[in-house]
Amino acid sequence: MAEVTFWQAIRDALRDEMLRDEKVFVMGEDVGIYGGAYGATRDLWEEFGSERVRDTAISEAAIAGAAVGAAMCGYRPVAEIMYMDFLTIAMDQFVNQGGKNRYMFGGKTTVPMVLRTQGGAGRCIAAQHSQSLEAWFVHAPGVFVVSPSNPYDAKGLLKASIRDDNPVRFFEHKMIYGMKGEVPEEDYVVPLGRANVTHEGDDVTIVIYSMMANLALEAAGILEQDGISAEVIDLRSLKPLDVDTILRSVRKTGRVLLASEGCENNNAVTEVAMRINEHGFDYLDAPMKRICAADVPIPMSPTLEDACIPTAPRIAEAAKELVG
Amino acid sequence: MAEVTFWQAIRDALRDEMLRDEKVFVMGEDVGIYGGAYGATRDLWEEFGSERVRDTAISEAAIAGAAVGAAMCGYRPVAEIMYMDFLTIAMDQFVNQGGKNRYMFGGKTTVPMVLRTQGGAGRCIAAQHSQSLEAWFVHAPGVFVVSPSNPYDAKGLLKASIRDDNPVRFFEHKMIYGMKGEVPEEDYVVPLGRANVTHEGDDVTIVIYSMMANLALEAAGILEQDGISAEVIDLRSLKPLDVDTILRSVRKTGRVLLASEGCENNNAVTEVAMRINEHGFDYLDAPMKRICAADVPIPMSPTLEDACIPTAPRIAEAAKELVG
Amino acid sequence: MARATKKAKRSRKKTAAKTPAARALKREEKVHFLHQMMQIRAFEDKVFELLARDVLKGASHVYAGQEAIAVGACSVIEPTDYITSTHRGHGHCLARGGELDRMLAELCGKATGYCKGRGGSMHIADTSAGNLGATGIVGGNIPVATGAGLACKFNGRNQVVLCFFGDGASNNGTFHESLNMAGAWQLPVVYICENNLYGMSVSTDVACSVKDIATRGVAYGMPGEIADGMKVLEVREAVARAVARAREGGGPTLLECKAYRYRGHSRSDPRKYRTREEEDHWHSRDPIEQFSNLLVKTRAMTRKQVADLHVQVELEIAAAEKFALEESEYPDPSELHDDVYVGWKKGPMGLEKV
Amino acid sequence: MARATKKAKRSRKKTAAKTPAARALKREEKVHFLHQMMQIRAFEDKVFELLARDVLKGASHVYAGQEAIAVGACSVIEPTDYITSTHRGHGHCLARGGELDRMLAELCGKATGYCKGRGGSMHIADTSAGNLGATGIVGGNIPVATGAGLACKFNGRNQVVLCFFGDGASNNGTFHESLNMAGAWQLPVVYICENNLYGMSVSTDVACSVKDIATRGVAYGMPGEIADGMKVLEVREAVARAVARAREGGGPTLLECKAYRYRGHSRSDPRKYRTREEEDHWHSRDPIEQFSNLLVKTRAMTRKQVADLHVQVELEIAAAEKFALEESEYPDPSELHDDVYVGWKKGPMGLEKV
Ligand SMILES: Cc1ncc(C[n+]2csc(CCOP(=O)(O)OP(=O)(O)O)c2C)c(N)n1
Ligand SMILES: Cc1ncc(C[n+]2csc(CCOP(=O)(O)OP(=O)(O)O)c2C)c(N)n1
Ligand SMILES: [Mg+2]
Ligand SMILES: [Mg+2]
Repeated sequence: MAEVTFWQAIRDALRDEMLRDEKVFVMGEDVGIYGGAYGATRDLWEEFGSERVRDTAISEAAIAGAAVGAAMCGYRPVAEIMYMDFLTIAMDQFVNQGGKNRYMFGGKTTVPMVLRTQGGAGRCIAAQHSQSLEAWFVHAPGVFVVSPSNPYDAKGLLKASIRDDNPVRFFEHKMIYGMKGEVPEEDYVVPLGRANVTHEGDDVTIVIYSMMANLALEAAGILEQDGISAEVIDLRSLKPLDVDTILRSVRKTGRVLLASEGCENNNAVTEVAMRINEHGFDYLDAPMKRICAADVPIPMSPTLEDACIPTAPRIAEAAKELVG
Repeated sequence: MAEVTFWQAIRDALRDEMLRDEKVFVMGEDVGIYGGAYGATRDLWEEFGSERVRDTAISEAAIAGAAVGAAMCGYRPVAEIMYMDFLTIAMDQFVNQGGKNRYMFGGKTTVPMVLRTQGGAGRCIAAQHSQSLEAWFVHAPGVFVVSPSNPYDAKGLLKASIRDDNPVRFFEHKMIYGMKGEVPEEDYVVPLGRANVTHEGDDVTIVIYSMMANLALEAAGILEQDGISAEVIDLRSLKPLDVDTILRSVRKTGRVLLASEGCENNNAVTEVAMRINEHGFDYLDAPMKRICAADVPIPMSPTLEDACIPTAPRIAEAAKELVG
Repeated sequence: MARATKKAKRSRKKTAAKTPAARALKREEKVHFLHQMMQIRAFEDKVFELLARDVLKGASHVYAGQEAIAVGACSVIEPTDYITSTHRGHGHCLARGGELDRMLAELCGKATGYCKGRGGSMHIADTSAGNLGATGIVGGNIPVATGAGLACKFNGRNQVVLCFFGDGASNNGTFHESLNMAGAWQLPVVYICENNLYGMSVSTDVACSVKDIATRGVAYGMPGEIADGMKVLEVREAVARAVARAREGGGPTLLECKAYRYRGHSRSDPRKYRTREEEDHWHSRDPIEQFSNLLVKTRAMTRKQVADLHVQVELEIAAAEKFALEESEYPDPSELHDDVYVGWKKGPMGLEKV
Repeated sequence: MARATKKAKRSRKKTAAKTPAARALKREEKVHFLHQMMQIRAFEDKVFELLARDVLKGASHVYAGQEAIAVGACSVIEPTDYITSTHRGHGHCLARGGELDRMLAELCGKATGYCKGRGGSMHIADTSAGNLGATGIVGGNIPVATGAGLACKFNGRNQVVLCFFGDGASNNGTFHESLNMAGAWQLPVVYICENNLYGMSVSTDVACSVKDIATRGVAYGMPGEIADGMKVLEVREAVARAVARAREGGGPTLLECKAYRYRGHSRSDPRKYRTREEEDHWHSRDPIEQFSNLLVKTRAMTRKQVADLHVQVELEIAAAEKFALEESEYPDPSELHDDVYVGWKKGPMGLEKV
């Protein structure tokens, strides 16, 4: 297997799917010759041309809506919104049209589109370029929410998302693009709705997704040195949610830590906690804990940004408190 | 005290505040001669004229952003977005500019604006005119989220919101506008961030807000006949959240039912459950339960719409299961 | 300012010279137009009556007064083409071949309706018949139509999209972003603005910074034309020109049709914001009256035939009413969770694969 | 199309006849403009250097090449007026009287910066000085400026707003909704589009359906004018006309200033999307060069004085760098939760009243 970076994995998934299915195309700001703000569409324009790798104006609502329309007419658009923060401009098209048309229209249409976008903190680019807004889409019926943490999952999940007939929100974390990992060259998918136990343990269950998955693994290492055995569950899909895998783990550990880089209040992992409360309350030996971004607009300054978001040591610390 | 309807209470609050403070003005679609889609600005245009009661184009983003700009320049705009569903178009202006400017700018500005909007199901107007999207704003830092359930609270909370220096999202439920209640003519406010125990009881705590508050009272009546004593907590503000009042009740009852008309997944009450888990886990004698709108785009058909949202009997039923 | 204006002007001139006007019409076609317009009017009258009697739930925005636009426009296109509709969409649906009974059933929230009762008045769609649906969001379908236009361009099968929306919608950001995109990409979309002078109670004088929405075409390098929306043949001609241009690769058109919304915005709207005189003026230009007079004058139809057509339409509506109200059931509550997702359904702990 | 175009034209003519051009400038003022432009350029060069050395974190979009626009425009307005800025906002802030040291400190995320380090490059504001702030959202401040214009109208104190944004932003829905609102309400806002030919890598040829953004004025019944954004006095004249019109109650103007972004969009941008020739062409029209040549030619300054000014600016920048990098601290992490709300702070169980 080749070692490839996260951005390459995304790019390769796009390339494979474009070769496999002529209905697949890519659109968004600077996805063409520029190759995407984080490089995830690099070289596609050269290979497929400006019809299928389509630079758009700075028109997030039209990008979203055009993807919905093209999808309803039989295409499989992969639309890119450069930063998750700009989804705010396109919420109507994604949520009210894209997510609902199938149901509202009596099941007589499908909207097979993928919305790729990039989020998360860590680059000191402040409150309008660092958000993690998954929670909004988890709350919106009709759309799936997917968020990979490593190159292997990125490629497999993106392929699965493109082939899926539902509108999928595909979130990439800006600090993962450079991460390397083994990725098969042959075709594979990572099915939607299946979590990944990336570290087994008995003392505490750490439920995370995206960048936090990598920090949680680090945290698990720290905890091991303190004799605490953590089970790390990388959700991969926030919707559909793999409740079975989560409950299996909670039954074993009795303790749950949830982490996310979104703001704390009503964070997407709150839903996970609620499901555990609903279906696994009796397994719980202690209150569930969460560690999220502070409930503030992400500040630019490195000292404040760092204080704002969860880190591996803080995840470990929280887990320790939970177990201790 | 006079008996006035909910819409009159809103209107009177607007009128009082416009008389009290010349910086207060109203803007939105059809707020002028039409008096608002649900009548909440009736007669204001006649009294204050089209400068201070300003009909706008169908431009939700500009309405939101103009309110932010006017607020930063010393005014106190009360902007109306006709249906909460259309907030999807204005999220960027409300969340990324309105909610964040103060913090991002080092605390050197304030954005004293109120966004009034109307939501909820019950009128068979389907998936794009029936939503309850509070969850999104609870998740957005920098904004308050207020949602009254009766005329008295409506007037007092709206006055408090207009006088508050923070951007407030003020949500009105479409099925409450005709509700009557006693409302003082003299000036009063209902402070933000304080919940209201509208029915005392020992067996189960029902946490709700907006329309559900009225259904929960009905449910409490049903429960009483079955010998179950429910404590009903009307949150009134979803942010700031009155955690104290909630915990006091949970300590007493040990059982929690949360209800909301928003879709279930990551509903705003999920955050309440999380806080109870975090600060009152040991009081809990059973898993918390929630009863929300189904995770589907609200359907138009009366049979489906009814099946989709919580009703008083269903709330009572859920409480019974919880206690029983 | 130079280039765009010139470009638009040039394109307009070129088209005027080159594009074939709508071909000559057969008598049956004209009668068909009249029939469709009458059906829409009668349907909307029935809707209004059912709303007033509280038989119909929900919000219905009726199309009365604007019939010539939907009928004239849809008469131009082929079954493989697309339309997108609005909150005031019954007319579009009918003109696109929708059936009265299934439409009325949908408005009533019945399982036999176009959307199994889940959509209601504001969400009728018939994607298999090239109707990509109505939307409750003003301006909400302009980007969707633009995406459909992109699909048409990809397809290379000479398809076009007719995108209907109101004067009010033309002030929404979606209008701007979409027309810019279509202009830049030369998409085969005809943007049909039905200017009925008001968005709810707010007149274009108050809400809109230009008098004619067509003016805005120049901002997107596309022709901006005006047609009399009370004249079905004039609408048809204008749409035919735009469609021909689009099929030839000449890109999008912004076509403004001037018309009037006969009814209040909703059932309870007292219409304080407009005058009786204004209403009378527009009623005196009624599209159905005008067109039937024309047909009689040109001897395509006799007065008697027109009257007979009215009667026939009444019967059709009565049949639709019977179907929708008496012969159709509400969907079973158990259907609540159907069709939210493809391949997944609700289970006890959340979504499950089917 | 008639009325709006005519209205716009009429208004343009009227204004040309009536509005006083910018008044004659004193020598010190001209020197001040040059000084400001040099400061901006030197500031941006410093920023680029610090980015390259990885001393500066975050994203900084530099204004080099566009200095004449901010300086010419801001030279027209009074301390009581407002501006709104963009992601490429350092130039606006400086031209509006911002101080080099506190600006650079902000970019570095230091507590001494304009926003206590919370905003960084894309969020510098100085509301007390009439700078309502930058935004990281392209087009994000156009509605905010419009609301500020409404406040000015309410105030009745003859204030105006200058709203800066890029060619790319003019394709966003916020542009449309805002300009329509300002046109309909005749707000005293000057919408200044800095057309530097690209939004990141995408050229206006690709993204924009018109060549000149100014064309779009007509869609809002407002004058659409073009100025050479490489000439500070031409920008000043055009803005002065628009400001005079706005103060007289003549409403908003869309003013397009043609300029060029010298640097890549970000530090790592290889600028594959444009040619060396194009870059050279624009560098040959450098706004600072042009204006210093003009000053020398008209004997307002000598070559030596220009050179001295350059040296002075270098010293100013060095002082700012020292302040920002050496004399300023990062904010203490304990400040994380400050100033999110007025009157409330974070407590152990959530927000608490202070
Ligand atoms: C985004 C949005 N804003 C507001 C509304 C409420 N609303 C429904 S119809 C309407 C007027 C629409 O005006 P126009 O586009 O001219 O269409 P018309 O109703 O005149 O056919 C409004 C404001 C809505 N449905 N969607
Ligand atoms: C709403 C939004 N979309 C996309 C971006 C990413 N982005 C930042 S700057 C930029 C280009 C902006 O172009 P223009 O408005 O012409 O301004 P310029 O950068 O040329 O000064 C883009 C696409 C953004 N910040 N905000
Ligand atoms: Mg209209
Ligand atoms: Mg640009």
